[in-house]
Amino acid sequence: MTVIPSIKRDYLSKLAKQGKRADGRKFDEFRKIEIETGVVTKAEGSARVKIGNTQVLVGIKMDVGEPYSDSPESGVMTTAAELIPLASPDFEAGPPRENAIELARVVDRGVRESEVIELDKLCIEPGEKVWIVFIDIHILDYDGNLFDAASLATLAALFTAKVPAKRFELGDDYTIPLKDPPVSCTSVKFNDVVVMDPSIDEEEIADARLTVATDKNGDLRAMQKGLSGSFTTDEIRKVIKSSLDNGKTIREQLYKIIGK
Amino acid sequence: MTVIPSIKRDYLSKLAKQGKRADGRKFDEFRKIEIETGVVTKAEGSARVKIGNTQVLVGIKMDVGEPYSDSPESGVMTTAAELIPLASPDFEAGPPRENAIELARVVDRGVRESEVIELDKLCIEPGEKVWIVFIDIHILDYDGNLFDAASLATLAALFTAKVPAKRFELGDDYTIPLKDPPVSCTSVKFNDVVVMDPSIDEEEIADARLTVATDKNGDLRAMQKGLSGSFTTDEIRKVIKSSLDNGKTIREQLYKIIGK
Amino acid sequence: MTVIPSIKRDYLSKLAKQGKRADGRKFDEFRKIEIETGVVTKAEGSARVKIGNTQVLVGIKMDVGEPYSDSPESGVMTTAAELIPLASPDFEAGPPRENAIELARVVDRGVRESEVIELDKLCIEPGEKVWIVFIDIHILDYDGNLFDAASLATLAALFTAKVPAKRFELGDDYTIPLKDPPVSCTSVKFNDVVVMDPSIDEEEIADARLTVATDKNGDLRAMQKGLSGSFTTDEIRKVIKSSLDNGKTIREQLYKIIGK
Amino acid sequence: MKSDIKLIDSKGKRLDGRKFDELRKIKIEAGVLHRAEGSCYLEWGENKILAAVYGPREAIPKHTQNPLRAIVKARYNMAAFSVEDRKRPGPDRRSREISKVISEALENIILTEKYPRASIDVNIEVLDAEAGTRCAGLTAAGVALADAGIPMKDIPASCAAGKIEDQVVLDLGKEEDNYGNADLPIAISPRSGEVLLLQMDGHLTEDEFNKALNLAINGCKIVSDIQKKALLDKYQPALEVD
Amino acid sequence: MKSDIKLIDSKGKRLDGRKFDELRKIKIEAGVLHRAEGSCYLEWGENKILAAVYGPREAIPKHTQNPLRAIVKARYNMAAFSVEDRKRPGPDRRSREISKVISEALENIILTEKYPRASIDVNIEVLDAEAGTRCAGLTAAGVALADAGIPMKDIPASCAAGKIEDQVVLDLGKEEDNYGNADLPIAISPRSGEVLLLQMDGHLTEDEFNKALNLAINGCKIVSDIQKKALLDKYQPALEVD
Amino acid sequence: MKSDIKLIDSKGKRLDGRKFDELRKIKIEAGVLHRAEGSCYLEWGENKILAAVYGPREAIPKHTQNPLRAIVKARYNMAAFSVEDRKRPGPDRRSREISKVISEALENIILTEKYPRASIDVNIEVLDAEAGTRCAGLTAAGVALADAGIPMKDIPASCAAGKIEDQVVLDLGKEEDNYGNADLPIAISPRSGEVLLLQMDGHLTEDEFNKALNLAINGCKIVSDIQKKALLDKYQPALEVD
Repeated sequence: MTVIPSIKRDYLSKLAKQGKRADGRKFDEFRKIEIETGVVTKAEGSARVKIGNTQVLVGIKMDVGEPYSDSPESGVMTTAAELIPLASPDFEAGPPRENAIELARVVDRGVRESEVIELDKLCIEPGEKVWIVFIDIHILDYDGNLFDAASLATLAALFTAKVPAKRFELGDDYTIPLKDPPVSCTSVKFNDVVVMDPSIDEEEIADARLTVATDKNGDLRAMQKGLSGSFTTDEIRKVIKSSLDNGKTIREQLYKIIGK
Repeated sequence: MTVIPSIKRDYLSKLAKQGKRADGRKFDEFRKIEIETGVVTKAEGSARVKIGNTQVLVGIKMDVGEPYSDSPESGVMTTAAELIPLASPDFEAGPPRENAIELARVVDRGVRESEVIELDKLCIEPGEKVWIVFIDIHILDYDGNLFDAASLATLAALFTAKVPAKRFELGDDYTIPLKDPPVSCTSVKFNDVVVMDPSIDEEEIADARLTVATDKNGDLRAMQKGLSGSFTTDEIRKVIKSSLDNGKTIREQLYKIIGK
Repeated sequence: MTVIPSIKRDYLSKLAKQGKRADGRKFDEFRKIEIETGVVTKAEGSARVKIGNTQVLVGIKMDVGEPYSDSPESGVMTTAAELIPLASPDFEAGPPRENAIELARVVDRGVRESEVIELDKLCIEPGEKVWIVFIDIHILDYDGNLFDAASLATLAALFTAKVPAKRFELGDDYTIPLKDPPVSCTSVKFNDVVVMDPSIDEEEIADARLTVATDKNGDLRAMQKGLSGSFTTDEIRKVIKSSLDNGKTIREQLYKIIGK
Repeated sequence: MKSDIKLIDSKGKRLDGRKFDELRKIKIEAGVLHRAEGSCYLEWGENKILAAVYGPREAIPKHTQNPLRAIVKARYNMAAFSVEDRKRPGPDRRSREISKVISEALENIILTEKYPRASIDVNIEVLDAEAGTRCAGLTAAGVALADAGIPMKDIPASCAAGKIEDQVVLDLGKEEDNYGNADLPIAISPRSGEVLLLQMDGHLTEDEFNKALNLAINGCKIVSDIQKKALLDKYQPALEVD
Repeated sequence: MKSDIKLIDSKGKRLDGRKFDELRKIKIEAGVLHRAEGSCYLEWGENKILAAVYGPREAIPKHTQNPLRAIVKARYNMAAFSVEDRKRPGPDRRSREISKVISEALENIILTEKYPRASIDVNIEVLDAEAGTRCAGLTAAGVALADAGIPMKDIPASCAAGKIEDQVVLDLGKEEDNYGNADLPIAISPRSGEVLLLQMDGHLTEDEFNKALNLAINGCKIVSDIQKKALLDKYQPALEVD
Repeated sequence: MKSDIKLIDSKGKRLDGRKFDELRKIKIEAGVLHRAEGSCYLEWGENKILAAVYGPREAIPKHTQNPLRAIVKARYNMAAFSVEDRKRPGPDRRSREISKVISEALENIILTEKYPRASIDVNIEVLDAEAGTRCAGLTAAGVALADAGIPMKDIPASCAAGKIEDQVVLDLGKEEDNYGNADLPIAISPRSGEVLLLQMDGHLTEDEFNKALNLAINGCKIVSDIQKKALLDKYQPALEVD
């Protein structure tokens, strides 16, 4: 548990009062996003996403297994995240801690609750055999805003993945049946300023965090507030607005990459 | 590992020399016992037992599973105890430690070795499907003598549980087939005095502990000595006598509650 | 992490310059080896090997289980090593650490890669049921050179083990089908001297370690370099030579014990 | 998951007879445990929850201490027998996430700067679980903290709103949670109205979200009244004697 | 478990030919390991057990230290190959309970107050297991402690009695343990006769219990003599030379 | 495992067209990560590997510190999606052994005595795995260490030789690894030619071993040139500006 870095806080707050951020961005502006797909040969699908210097790699693997007894005609999806020590001097080896668990669960819910993967189309034999989709999130370089990088990389990997039917002698490979995905945008609040796509410095001094996933109709599909600070209802509504705006742009970039 | 609280020891020993205990009880007297059953809706059976301020909740869950290969026609029982940090400032979260393991094993043996549950009547298909009985011991408030509270709550929960046959489409629910149970009574020894149903203060200064489970015929069904102190054979015989006496009273109270 | 015991290093290095070792052995000489088989009744096979004061017990257990999906007609072997705290003041209880893992993996590869166990003859029903061979290495007394003691005890245990077919109602017991085994010899290097079969003192000051397993034809079957020191190619070739020599003698002793 | 269950009837009544803005029955009792420094037993519909508070006490291990304030460690745990299919004891990923968001919400409201290097431990045991255990657990934790005399800016109150059959309703029950369209659990500081916890799963238009947020905030205020009454019930007799 | 096996024949002989008050064959050797400060190899029927003692040495981690006395950490462990169906390596609940009761029994008899802050570690490895490993393990531990020169009030000795076919007998063998009616393992301090360890499973009348306890105490005394002989066998030659 | 695959054709070409002494295609880039103090991305055939270095920094926990030198902690890890059948995340026995031998090889070559009590952490992530990941990982680690400015005696280079169809060849590919007769991964200090890492599985005559060792050492030297070029490519532009 570290003492709050008060010098950093003072500096960034002072800038914020002048309407500025340390890297020159506007409060509601994302850093440059790069999306690259098909980066891992062994994976069924993969994508590397950079948001500024943050870099996340997501790989999709699939296997054949049993369905859950309460949904015998549905495929299964599972999401894991590792904050591997490669990505930051502060990440430690070992089983996932709270932060990695929250990250994996937020990405997982973003995909699961919006039914991005049409799991009912991943049934092979009802009650017996279904496809299992493993989403593995690998953080490579941590410079702030893992939630959005991980969730965007997950979507790009899913949309370019192939069901490896041939390897399992189940016919020809085909793309995973997917619905239109929600895009996640994260903001943080410090000293009563709310900024989108926080850098690592902004994250370090943040009081509160809010992630909002929106779909192409401009509807809300998932939200997660984090950290011990609070938001007023006005702030929440504002964050939603700018998440809708940024979500639209990011969606266009994603569509281009995945050829949609 | 704490230094033995010598002031407490001196005080309680002085009282004991005068034939007294701090809460006014006689050496072989139990605190007030309260038994409440059916306290958890989701459980197949449940009971909360209070002995003085000590409070233990036991829930019974059942499932259908495979029998052990060396007893293909027997149901399976398993007992787990958690000393959750809710119940005492000294309990820590995490996997069960020695004390919780000993508690669970002593309660388990008390039920298993006396064949309280007629496991052979919990067979569904020999070698294939049997009922599994999960006994989960949840300590809510720790003020001494967990062994007796946990074992009494286990009996009360078992005797009011229903086999959830309907949920598993195996006919109508019915009560678990049970035999007459042994009742467990625990004593501790400090400074050569032996007292029944120790309070937490008495436990803290205790040199040795002896738990004796007796049945309605006055026979011995299980014993467990604990702690690093020793007992003379005379002391053991005395503890057995007063365990028989107290066991009889507790059994009557249990029978009343479970309508036997 | 201990400071290198420099006094011990100085003493042993000084001796080495005079061509001597602390216990009077020549550089390429093993301590006395004792092999005893059939020491554990419950095991399918067992052997205790002493090399000097080092003592290792290996037990073989077998069970019937499923084959791996990529080799449906092969039995399965698995090797585990425990550096139990009985054997050394420096061994700790708990899950195996790096040293135990390396030991188990080196012994395992020595058996597996040389195909000592004819796993294809341990198939019962292709794809369904095969024999599983469990090799458990128990270190009893640690006085240097566990690799060779563990690997020799493994061979002696395997060669005197019986497949417990009768217990599993699969016919009569028979010996495990085995090929001629490679024998492992370990050397260490300190202050530019290389010695065979290191004592614990020599191990403690060693810079580098090299284990060489050779077969009866004088061929190499496995090698493992350990520790942070380096070897020149000349040193490696010399170690191979003396591993061949010692391997021959040890093989003869093993053959005598197992009646081959 | 789909279902033929009709979650709201033609008269606007929900499965258990509630109106769209009605909470399930809530019962709160403060100070129910002997050893804990503060405690609370809460029933919310079929949910049964115990919360117990220990501390402020020295945080261990030492490296977890914050030299400027107390750390708040909430531990949300489900009893093995609290759900239909027995749950393996010990924390899973879901309970660890809930423990994290509850810890963060409580850290906001406790005057942690009063207790540097200390730990305030909040144990939440779910004994019987239906929908909404995280809101119920956080609500019970608030009462247990007050019962322990931990200084707070306010007593946090929690409640969810959601959407079923395209209607925004308060406090989803079990069937409503399983077959509904969205769930929005929140917690607020009742005095300031600020939002301490917020999660949302499902599908809401911006407009529906605003409705649901308002409904949930109102729900929190009702919950807050019940919390205060429970604390009064415990301390009133003592006050009257004085 | 039921069985048609006749555990005692008409002449009062048990399956392995023993009388009711007869021990299985016991063989004890002290000082068998090089690295350990004290050690013991013991065969008791088909049980084969090694015990090794390390310490007194500084207890680590530090927070386990007792400023007034040494802590005693017995670790009872079964080798994977010591039982018919291979046991997964590492402690299970059974072995952790046995480790606990053995640690407690040894703590009683070691003069722990001589070594504040120290740890005395007793490792018990079951290499071959039949019935009665906890008594055999504790007996071996006693010899290993004496061999290590750890000051003790007495050398603890352990033995079980039990009931088979309604008769009280000494030292149950494997079949007797599986199909018998009761098992009563104890350990005593032979000099004072005090009971250090006692567990009972099964069904005994009060009268049978008293018989069994006496029988087990007698068994412990025989075991105690074998322990002393093993120690003499090791140290006698040295003494004779002096 | 047997196979009908012909690993070398009549003209001495291997499955992927290589000659017996030819490496797979290797591509190395230094300094690819922002947070790490030194990093390297390496492709070797189908292997894709990232290495990142942190430190020297204070070793924690404290009891792992060496008062005379830095400790080197290499962590070799395979991404779950790097192999055909998904690997469970976290270290297994294989990766822990590889981490150990790589740590030892690096410890030899880093001037650890310059940083007493420090830790130098080398993280090796296998993103895409074919045969030879330990050599590829160690090679990438060497570049990342140089990129981090960690003082070393030399940059370690690694490569394997092996035997397929009774011929000694360099740098086994996937099929060659599966169906070949022997594999000999080594690492050397290119300047001194000393062997830092050596493992061998399979079957080699003494003569074949000598051939394979020479071949592998030559391979290491080629790898070493590619490593140096990658570092030059990164630092040359900076140097030219000066």
